[in-house]
Amino acid sequence: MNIHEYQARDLLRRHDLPVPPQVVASTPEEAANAAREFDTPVVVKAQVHAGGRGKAGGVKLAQSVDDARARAEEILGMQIKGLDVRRVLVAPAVDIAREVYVGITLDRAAARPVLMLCAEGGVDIEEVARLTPEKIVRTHLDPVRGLQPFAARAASFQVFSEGRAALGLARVCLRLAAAFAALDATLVEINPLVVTTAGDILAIDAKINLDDNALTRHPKLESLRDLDAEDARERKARARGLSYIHLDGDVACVVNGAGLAMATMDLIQHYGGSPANFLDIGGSSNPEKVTTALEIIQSDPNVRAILFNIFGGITRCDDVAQGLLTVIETSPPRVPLVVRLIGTNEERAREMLAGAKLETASGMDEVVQKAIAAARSAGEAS
Amino acid sequence: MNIHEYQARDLLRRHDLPVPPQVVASTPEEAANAAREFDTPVVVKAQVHAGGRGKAGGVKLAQSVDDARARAEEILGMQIKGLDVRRVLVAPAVDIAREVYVGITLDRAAARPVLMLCAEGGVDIEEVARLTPEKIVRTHLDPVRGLQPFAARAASFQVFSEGRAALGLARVCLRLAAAFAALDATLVEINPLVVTTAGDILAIDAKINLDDNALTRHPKLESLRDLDAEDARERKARARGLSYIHLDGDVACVVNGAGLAMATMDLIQHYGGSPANFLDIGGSSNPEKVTTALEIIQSDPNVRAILFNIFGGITRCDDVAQGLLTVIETSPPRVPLVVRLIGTNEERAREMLAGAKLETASGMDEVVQKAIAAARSAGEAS
Amino acid sequence: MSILLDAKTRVLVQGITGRDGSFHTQQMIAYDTRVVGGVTPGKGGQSVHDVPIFDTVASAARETDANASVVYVPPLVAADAICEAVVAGIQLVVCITEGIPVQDMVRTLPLVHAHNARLVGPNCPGVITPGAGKIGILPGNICTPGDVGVVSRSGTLTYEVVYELTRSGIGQSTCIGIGGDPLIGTRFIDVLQLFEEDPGTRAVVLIGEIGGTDEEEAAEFIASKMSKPVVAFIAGRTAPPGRRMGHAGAIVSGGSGTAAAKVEAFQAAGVEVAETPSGVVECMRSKLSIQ
Amino acid sequence: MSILLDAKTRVLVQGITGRDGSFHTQQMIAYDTRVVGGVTPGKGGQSVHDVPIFDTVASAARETDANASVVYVPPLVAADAICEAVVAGIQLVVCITEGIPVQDMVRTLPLVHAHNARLVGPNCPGVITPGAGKIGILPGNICTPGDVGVVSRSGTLTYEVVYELTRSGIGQSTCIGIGGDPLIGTRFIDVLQLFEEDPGTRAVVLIGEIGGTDEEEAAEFIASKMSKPVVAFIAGRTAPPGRRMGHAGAIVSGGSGTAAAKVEAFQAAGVEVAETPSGVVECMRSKLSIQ
Repeated sequence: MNIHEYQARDLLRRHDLPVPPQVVASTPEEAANAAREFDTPVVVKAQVHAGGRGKAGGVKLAQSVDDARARAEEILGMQIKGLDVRRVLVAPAVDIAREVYVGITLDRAAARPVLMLCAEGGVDIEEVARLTPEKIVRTHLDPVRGLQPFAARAASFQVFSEGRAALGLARVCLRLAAAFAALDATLVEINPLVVTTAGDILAIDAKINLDDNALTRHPKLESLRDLDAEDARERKARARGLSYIHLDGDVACVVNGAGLAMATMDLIQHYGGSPANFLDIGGSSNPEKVTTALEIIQSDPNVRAILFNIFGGITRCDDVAQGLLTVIETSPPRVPLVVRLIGTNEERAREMLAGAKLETASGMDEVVQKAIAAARSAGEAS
Repeated sequence: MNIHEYQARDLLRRHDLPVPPQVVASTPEEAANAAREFDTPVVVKAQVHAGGRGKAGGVKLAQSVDDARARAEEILGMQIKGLDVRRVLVAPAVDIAREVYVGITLDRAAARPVLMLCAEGGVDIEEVARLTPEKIVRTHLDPVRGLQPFAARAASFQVFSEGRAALGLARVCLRLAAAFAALDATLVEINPLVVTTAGDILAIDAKINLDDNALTRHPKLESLRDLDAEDARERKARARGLSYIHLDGDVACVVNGAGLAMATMDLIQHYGGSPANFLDIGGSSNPEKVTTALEIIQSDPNVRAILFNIFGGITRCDDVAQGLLTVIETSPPRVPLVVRLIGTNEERAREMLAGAKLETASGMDEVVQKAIAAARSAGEAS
Repeated sequence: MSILLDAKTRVLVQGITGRDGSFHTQQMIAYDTRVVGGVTPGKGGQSVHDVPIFDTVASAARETDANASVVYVPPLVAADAICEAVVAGIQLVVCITEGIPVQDMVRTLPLVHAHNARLVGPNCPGVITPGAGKIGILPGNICTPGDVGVVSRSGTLTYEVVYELTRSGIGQSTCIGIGGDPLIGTRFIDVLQLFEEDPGTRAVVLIGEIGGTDEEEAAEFIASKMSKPVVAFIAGRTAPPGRRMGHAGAIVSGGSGTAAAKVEAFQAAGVEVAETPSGVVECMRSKLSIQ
Repeated sequence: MSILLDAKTRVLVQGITGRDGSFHTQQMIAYDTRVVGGVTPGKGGQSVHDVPIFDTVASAARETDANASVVYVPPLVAADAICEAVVAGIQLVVCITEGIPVQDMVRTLPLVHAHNARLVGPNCPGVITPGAGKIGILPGNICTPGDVGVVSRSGTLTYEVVYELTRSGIGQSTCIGIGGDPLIGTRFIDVLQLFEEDPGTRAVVLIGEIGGTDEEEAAEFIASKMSKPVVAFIAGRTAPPGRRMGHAGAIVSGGSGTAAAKVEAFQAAGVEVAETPSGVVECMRSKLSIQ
């Protein structure tokens, strides 16, 4: 789960990291009030779930209260990478002497978290990792002990040769590691961490990703989810226990299992179609999930055909057929359906669907090709 | 550091252990008020740093408010193992169906903490360990991970065969292990942990020993120290950075180093004397420590002679001599002094003390024998 | 021949009284797997499908001589269940549970290694040796004994491929779902090594997906260490970056873990990559006929 | 010959700019010990007594090829300093610091073992090989080269015995203070094993004290594994039970760890136990003359 910068800053402050004060504003007037209160030049930053906000013009310095109001007005009207900016963060500007990158994430290959430091702050760390990996100081955390103080120091002295700054950075690393563990995060990042001209260390920008699998043991963190920032269909799917991701194509698919769902999307593209979504209805075969899946898919106006690719293992084909029949009876789909049900109770499912006006297919290639053809004719007809 | 039962119960409650409510009373009237408030039979328990309070009559059941007042009056007037009872704990009595022992302590030989469970509660666990060790279920904690849930369950199912009780006990073990780690304890113990007739699990008696070496990182715990319960001389010594323990003999000793101090005490006994104390003035050779040491020792009326056994390594003999000279000048000791200074700057020290009216010795046996003789003549003279 | 599991493997079911645990115990028994015991703390002494239940893995292992276990317990207690099994001396632990917090796995894997145990999963369908037994939820009826090993990060996509293999008359030595989580106990290279050493395996199907670099590792391993032919398939070519595609581990982040990079790695290693699931079967058929 | 340390040992001082670290660095150098570097985070690039200072043990070890270190840092950061040394590949770490929380040591010892390093201490005076060098705070002037090994849980009591040995013409191969804490890196049996294997050691003095069961372990080891004569002394016969006698580890608790039990264990193992410190020298003299 992604959270906003202002939420990440709040969490890091609670873990004793040096985060400057901030105000979150939804209107230009609130931003102006914040600037008045801080009584210093302020920075006004768009709060959206997207990187590259600076380049997109979503981060501005304001020298005065009026300036802050004007900058906030601009930013609150923007879209960044297609996302509406609903809030801005207002915080005092600081005099930066140096800035560095500090982050902790999971290193899958090493099966442990890794602390990453970079002597240049404000960078796109993934870009640095790709182009000049030698610029990143990487230190694996002990899988059980976490980040040990000596390891934090060793890393920090590779970034700052001056003692006070290096030891300050080491402290930040240790607290960040404590936050990483306590929050069950998959990423905690301060970018940049700055050393001010006065020699203080401050976390100027913060990013935290949380492990979705761990949210059940952190009920308070679940409330940080910005529902407005999410696709309404994806939100609804999650609430109903489905895994749905919206795409831009016109051939929708309903699949059981994530791997098969990805393979189905790929196959749609392989045969010249364009997938409208990723959708995994999961392992259990509750007929209601079929109903919900079709509702969500049909609320996407781009969709011109829907295919079902169900491999019955735990999922029973007859349950899926039952769901399909219910939908057809109560709210017939507005676009053609092509169905492939195979595996557990497949024959029974076939019998059940025999009377329904449904195109069926026996192979995966066939169901995809038929759905693409159906979408094409629907497109030509419209 | 030892703390009182009521303090231990408080700490364990804060670590989510099932501790019944309690009131600490210093007067019979406070105890009566507590009993009135609980409105059930109560137990009244002496709060002193001593085991075997029950056998000594320091734990009583009271059926009524008047009864509670009377029992508290009795107990508040008692001495247990030489310690004045200044406070009683008043808590609701519970209907006990079963009771067990639960404790976590450090297993030095294994270099890790060990969880100990015993199907009999209220026992003297050290006695059980000596006589019937097979009755104790011992489970080592992982040195880094602590007590793992499966290990707590495995131990608990060896004590309770019934599922609900065993799983409840496992939960208690896990929370107790969390408390052990968080408090830097060397012992946490619930004895007994009871299962009530209603099936609830309650911690009826609690004992915690804290690691003196870790108190600097738990400043709040330091405040739990009961200064009244300590020997005034030992308290003063600790405040001045000396390690002093009072004994009943008449030959006092001032030594640098714990091992040498013990060996000196032993040697006093070996030659027929009786040591008055353990005293380690430590490694540094601040002359002030000598002054403090002599003050503390002489406040013990039993002391009839004082010996110095200093092996100069880091400690410099001339510093100790300087301290001695200062004392002799400003407040001459009321008992004879025998001095042995050896090692670093020993010659210089000998010169310094040449003029002083002090008996000296060159060997450890000699200094001890001379001090015993001095104590004997002082005894005969008095 | 087979890897990991044969007809003698003695299996415990952790979480045997749960909905999934109970159902799949029945399925495993129906497939003639030797399910020797189950574990549900607090239900020791009872039984399910004639399988005796124990309170702890330690007591179950002692009484039944089990050497494998399968974990169906809820996600927040599953890592502890894995630890319990390996500490009790179980050599093969298959964890079906989906949704284990990844930091739990960070702490658990070193304990598994310290006990020289093998963990398959979590978030996997398990292991099946057709005709000999199965541990987990892979449907037995789609498999047939043979000499092609199958290893996959996925569940139903594996079934799809195995089903097509079986329909084409290509039997399997062992099929293994290694799991869709970012941290798993057994990786592609571990299984490839086992298949390479297994005299009963002649060729291998590897089904990868986006996220991580295990496929790249596998490609290198195949190029440098394997003599047997491998056919690969990678799911997720159309997955948008930065999104978790159902599996916790299936995510392209910061430009790494893309399907394109994995396909390229395999091709560079001389491994044929099928374009479609049915293409896997085609490729394998031609490999086997050439040999 | 000697154990643990010889004239070639290259020593780092962790906490070299502190009061104790700086003073004893000078003392070690004066005893011709090869002190090759010091570590104080934030003071890298400076020097003390002509010894170069580094910010980390890793960089110090890299630059100086040190193979031993001595720790003088404050108690709450000392366990981290030990970890830093062993992770950097230092083989012998001597920790002088007194007052380390015992749970820090619980977590630290497994890391020391995992790196196959040897930790002496904490809360110990260190190691001296007379005439070759010293690591720690043992006064060099009381020692003289010879063939009696000395191992002790104490500081000044060791000096007392060594001083008397030297005065009696009995030289020492190596003298080791293993430390007065309840958890220490090197125990009696470890040192006895080294002395048993050391051709330069002919007999051993062991100085124990109340608390724990390391002396009992040692008695068993001597009886079953040692050919060389051992003379023992136990301090604390007059210590009251339940009280910590200066050393964190010197406490009789629950009737275990008494001097009587330890004396008995040694006597049962055929080890002579001296009644007094000067008696140790007497016993040793007679052992050596018999041989």
